[in-house]
Amino acid sequence: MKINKLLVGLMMSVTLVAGAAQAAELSIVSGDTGNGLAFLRSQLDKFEAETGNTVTVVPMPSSTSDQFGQYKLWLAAGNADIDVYQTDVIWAPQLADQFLDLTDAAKDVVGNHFPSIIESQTVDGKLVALPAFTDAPALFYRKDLLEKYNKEVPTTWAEMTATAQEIMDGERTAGNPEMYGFVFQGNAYEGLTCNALEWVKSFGGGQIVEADGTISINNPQAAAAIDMAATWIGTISPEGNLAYQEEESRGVWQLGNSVFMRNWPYAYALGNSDDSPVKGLFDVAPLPAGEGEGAGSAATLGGWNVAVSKYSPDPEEAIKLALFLSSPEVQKERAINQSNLPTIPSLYEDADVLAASPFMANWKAIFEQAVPRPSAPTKIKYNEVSSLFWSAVHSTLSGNGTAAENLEGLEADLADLKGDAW
Amino acid sequence: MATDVMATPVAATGGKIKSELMQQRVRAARWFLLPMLIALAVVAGWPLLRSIYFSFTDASLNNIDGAEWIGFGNYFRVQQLASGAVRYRGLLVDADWWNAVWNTLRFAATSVFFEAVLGMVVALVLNAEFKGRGIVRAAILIPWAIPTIVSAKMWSWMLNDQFGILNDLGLRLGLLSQKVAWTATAETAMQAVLVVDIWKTTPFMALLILAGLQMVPKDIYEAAEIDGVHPIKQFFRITLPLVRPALMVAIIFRLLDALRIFDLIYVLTPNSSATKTMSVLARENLFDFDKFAYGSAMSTLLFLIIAILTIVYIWLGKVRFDGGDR
Amino acid sequence: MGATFDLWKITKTTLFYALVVVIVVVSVFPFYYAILTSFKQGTDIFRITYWPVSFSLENYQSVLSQGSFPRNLLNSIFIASVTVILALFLAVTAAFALSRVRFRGRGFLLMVILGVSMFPQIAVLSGLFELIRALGIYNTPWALVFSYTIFTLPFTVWVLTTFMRDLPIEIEEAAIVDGASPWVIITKVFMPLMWPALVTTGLLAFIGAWNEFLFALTFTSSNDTRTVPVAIALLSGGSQYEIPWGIIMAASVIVTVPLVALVLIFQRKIVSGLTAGGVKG
Amino acid sequence: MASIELRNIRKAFGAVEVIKGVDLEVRKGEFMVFVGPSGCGKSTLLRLISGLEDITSGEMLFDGKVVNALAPSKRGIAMVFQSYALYPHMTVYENMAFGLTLEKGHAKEEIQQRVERAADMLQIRQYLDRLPKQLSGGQRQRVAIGRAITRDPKVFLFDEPLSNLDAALRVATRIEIAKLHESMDHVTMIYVTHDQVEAMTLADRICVLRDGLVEQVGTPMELYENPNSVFVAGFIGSPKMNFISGDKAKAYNAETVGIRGEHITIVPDGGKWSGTVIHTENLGADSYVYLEMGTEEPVVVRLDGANDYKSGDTVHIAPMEDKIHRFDGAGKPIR
Repeated sequence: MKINKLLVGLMMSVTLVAGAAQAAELSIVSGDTGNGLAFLRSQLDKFEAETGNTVTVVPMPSSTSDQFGQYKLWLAAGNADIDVYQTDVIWAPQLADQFLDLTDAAKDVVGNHFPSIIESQTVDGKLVALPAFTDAPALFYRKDLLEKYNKEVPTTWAEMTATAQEIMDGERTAGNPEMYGFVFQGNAYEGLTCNALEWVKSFGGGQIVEADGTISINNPQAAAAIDMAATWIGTISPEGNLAYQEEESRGVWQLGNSVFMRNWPYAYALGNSDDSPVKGLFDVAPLPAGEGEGAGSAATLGGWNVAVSKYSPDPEEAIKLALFLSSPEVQKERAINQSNLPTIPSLYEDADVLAASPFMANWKAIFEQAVPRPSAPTKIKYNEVSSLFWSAVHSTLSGNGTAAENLEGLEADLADLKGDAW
Repeated sequence: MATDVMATPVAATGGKIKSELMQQRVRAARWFLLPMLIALAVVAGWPLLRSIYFSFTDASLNNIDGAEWIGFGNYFRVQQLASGAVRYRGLLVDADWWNAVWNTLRFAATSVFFEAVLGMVVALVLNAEFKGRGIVRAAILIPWAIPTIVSAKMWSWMLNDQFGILNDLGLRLGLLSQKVAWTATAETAMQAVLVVDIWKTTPFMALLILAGLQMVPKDIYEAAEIDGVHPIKQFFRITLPLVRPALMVAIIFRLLDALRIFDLIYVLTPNSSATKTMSVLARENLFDFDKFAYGSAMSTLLFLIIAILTIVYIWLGKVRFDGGDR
Repeated sequence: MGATFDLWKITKTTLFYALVVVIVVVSVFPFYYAILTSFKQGTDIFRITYWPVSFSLENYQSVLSQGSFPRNLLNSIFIASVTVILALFLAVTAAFALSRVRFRGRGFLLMVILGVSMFPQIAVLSGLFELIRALGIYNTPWALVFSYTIFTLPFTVWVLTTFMRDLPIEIEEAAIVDGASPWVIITKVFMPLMWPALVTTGLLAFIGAWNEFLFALTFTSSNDTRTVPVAIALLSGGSQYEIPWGIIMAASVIVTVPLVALVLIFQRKIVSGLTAGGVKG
Repeated sequence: MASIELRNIRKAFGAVEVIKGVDLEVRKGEFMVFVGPSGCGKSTLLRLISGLEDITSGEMLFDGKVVNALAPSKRGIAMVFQSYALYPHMTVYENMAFGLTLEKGHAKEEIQQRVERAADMLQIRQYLDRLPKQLSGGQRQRVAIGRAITRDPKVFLFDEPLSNLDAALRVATRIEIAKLHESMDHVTMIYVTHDQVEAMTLADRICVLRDGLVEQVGTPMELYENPNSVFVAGFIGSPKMNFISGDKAKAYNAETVGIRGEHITIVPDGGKWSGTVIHTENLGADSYVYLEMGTEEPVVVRLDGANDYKSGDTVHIAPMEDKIHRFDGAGKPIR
């Protein structure tokens, strides 16, 4: 089997890629999980068949923070064992020095992708990584409950709060003491940065640090947004929400114990799995908007990319692999198989994609409101900025000070961190 | 011992005449120690010195080789602002760091204290004769045998506010009036971490204390019994002093572990400032934030703090560690 | 008087057994709950039960088929065993030198060895990584054997030194008079006396190496060289944010059972090993 | 067979000098006993001879050859320890054969022969397959001695070998050792004890040590009859010699006079001294009477057979004048 594959590969490399270097042995590191890993492997098999190279997958724990630490260490030590890295959308500026510039290699295809995503992966004119898929959260809501209480899908946070409260009270009286109105990701971690950025942005409170590097977070709209979120804790959201990451929120939601949830598309497929109590009872909508000037729905931009290590012994083949993984073919497969959002606009109208993942039609609208985290302007200091931000928000949510107080402190800390320039 | 001079290990005692025996033994000792020392020097000494070195540089993970010497800047420096105001920067005036130091000390002191006390209780129980002692002894060792990363996950599952069994149990037994988000709130996060750590390491402590207990001759208790010494007095007057050496060494190793605590907190409550310890903060700076040198300074300071505490402990507890002469 | 005394005695016995029961329940319950969870499937996992309601081995099947878990188990066994054997070998000889031969700086040396256990593992990570790459053992079991020495060796040296210090001096002197060299004293006289101690320290070191996560994650980069704790961390659900509790619990049970078995087999030795310090002639 | 000569041997542990310049000759085939109170340095001296402890200064010669730095195993010695120091994990046979197996050039048969011969001498042949823990204390001590015999040493060293045994066994083993010495008269034996009875009964010559110095060396009878100091006089003999100072001593032109209990008779009246009975001990064959007569310790009188003196009786006693030892202010005898 293996020999067979090798032979085929060799033939291919001779016939198809005539003139190219000899078959390379590449490895790609990936924090992908379960099915995702299997999918990656299936795509790599195709790549192997096409190019004659062999590709090994080095799986990593799914914790992005674990991955980031390892990658940094490996790259710092000039690890030549890994050629291609799968990177989170926010890592590009922090790891830019260690990755190859893909501008030339990708000049023919960059135009196919959403410009905002390409922009997020470009650091000082250098294209650090190619997008593999994107991600944006949405408001999950219970169709059945909204219907029962005769409510519209909320478009503002205030509406959502009111609706959540009413349905929660109603359901509790009706005999489900476990019922809550809204669950989100409130643990002190990167996920809270995403959530809070959405609130702030939807209230017209800026993006923490603006594209030009100015620290904008200390403003009344941002404070209003976070104060509003603080009122949820212990009312429509459980106290424990302060420790929730994605899975904990999904746990509550999927048991049917919450009216609304803020989560990523993965929860859509799982919520509709056969043993799910909420199967077929929910739908998704763009996250609600805030109030005040510049208010509107906002969704934090997520997603994953592929980058090539500058220590790769075989950069040319490695770049080919990166291009392959971001190609429309693979992205289409990914959208069908994995429900991952493509980074190529045309795929959202693709019949096959919509047939397999009908909800994607909804997400295009969500994606259009996507807001990037301030990783580009803050460069290598992004993680610390994010940590300071989520700490300030978490304090506010926990009742340690008002948003205004905490944001004022945050501004000072950020200014300190920024120094002369990011 | 009826010998007139305390028996001493046969060894060179600084005499002028180096006997063949002493020479042979000292030579053998040298060869015996060499492989271990080489192993330790390579595996620990070198990385350790590098860390200490980096703490005096401006190294970053992106630029390790280009690190430049900046002296004590990572620890303390004075910054003159454009406005003329003076600011103090560096690890020694970093509030987060001292918060982590405080967390670590609090954690170490509390956990080791409870582990010692509970370990003593468990050891006393296991030292008593009763049916099924073997099974009980095996049962208490289970927590100790479970990998930390696994037990951390297990407990984070049990401590979960919605589908955690502890809340459910507490509600059913009427101990709790509502579900508590153990790892979420600042007040309970540390308690949660402590509970898990104590649960996990008490067996280890109990085992070492049990070993000490079993060395206490039975007739001492019989004599005390006849003299009508109250059991509580027996414990403080007889048991505790006799178990003390074993207890002290057990505490040393636990203390070292507790002061470096990392994985449990990293899995259970990674970002809560109420539980962030020195190791967790050092990791964050070393890898997550681009402050390799600053993180190295934290590691170095952590090392110093542990070293000082250990020395103080050894000194206060009069722990014999140099081999004694018996 | 007699009646109250009996009452007191009965209360005392009852309280004692109650204490025993509490200790056992507290110790075992989390493990029991993990086993319970590992038999559950899908949304059932989020429902609290105290007794087994469903019984499905699916989680176990997926653990053993996902990635290369059996291979990781073997890796762990190999690495932990080699680490322990190496540490014990180095520690026994070193402990002899430290406990039985008096030389200048002995106390200092013991302190230095203890000092090694004071340095946070996080801090030596990058230095060790470079070293391991320089030695060319990156991504091999030897990288882990090598790096685990940092925590197994100080521990084994210290504990064995304590044990050896307690061996009666006259037995050694008898051997010296019999013409035994230090090496013969260690191998022929001390080791047979110390084997309970060796088992105890060996087991403690084994568990340390078996449970280690950070080094194992950093110094390996393929499924075939990874160890079990890393493999557990790599276990994953269908998608990025999904945490497969059932599978993780199943894996945890699989990983813990050998250790529990090991502890059960050696538990008598563990206790007697620690008490056998005073070997009487 | 070896003679041992110590020349100005000193031993210090750190700043503490334990042996302060010992000159001593142990003759070939001699049974020498080191005796003295706790802390006198007798065990240290034995360990210096064994080579387990190295000497700080001075010279040690075996058969005229300097062995200052020679390893114990090359000195041709064997040692019997107070705690027996048997290897707990080896059978009696293995214990006894261990030394020989470590020496090169002994065939298996030869080792077996030598072990069995030693076992026969000590009547422990039936225990050869047992482990030490399966033996009684006395049997263990015999094994320890057997282990020493097997090595066929030139010098036999005993470090308080009987002090862990009960009284009856102690006597029996003492006789055993005495017999051993007789049957191995070519072997030099050095024996350390704090029990002067063992010293008197076993020794060819006794070396009394005090504070790291030799107080007196001589045959048991020499020491008994002509002690070189108050210390030796008080140490050798049982019951302890009575010392009387003050006016009664002045009468003899001495600072202190010493007289053994067996050299005092009780006379009806007109005795030299008198005192009040404070205690009597009847041992059957003989008996002791303790008298209060103004001395530091009560004066003991040894009588043949039983007696019926009661506490409170006043008795007159007469020392045998030729058995009186006179000592000067420095504790040295006046002759």
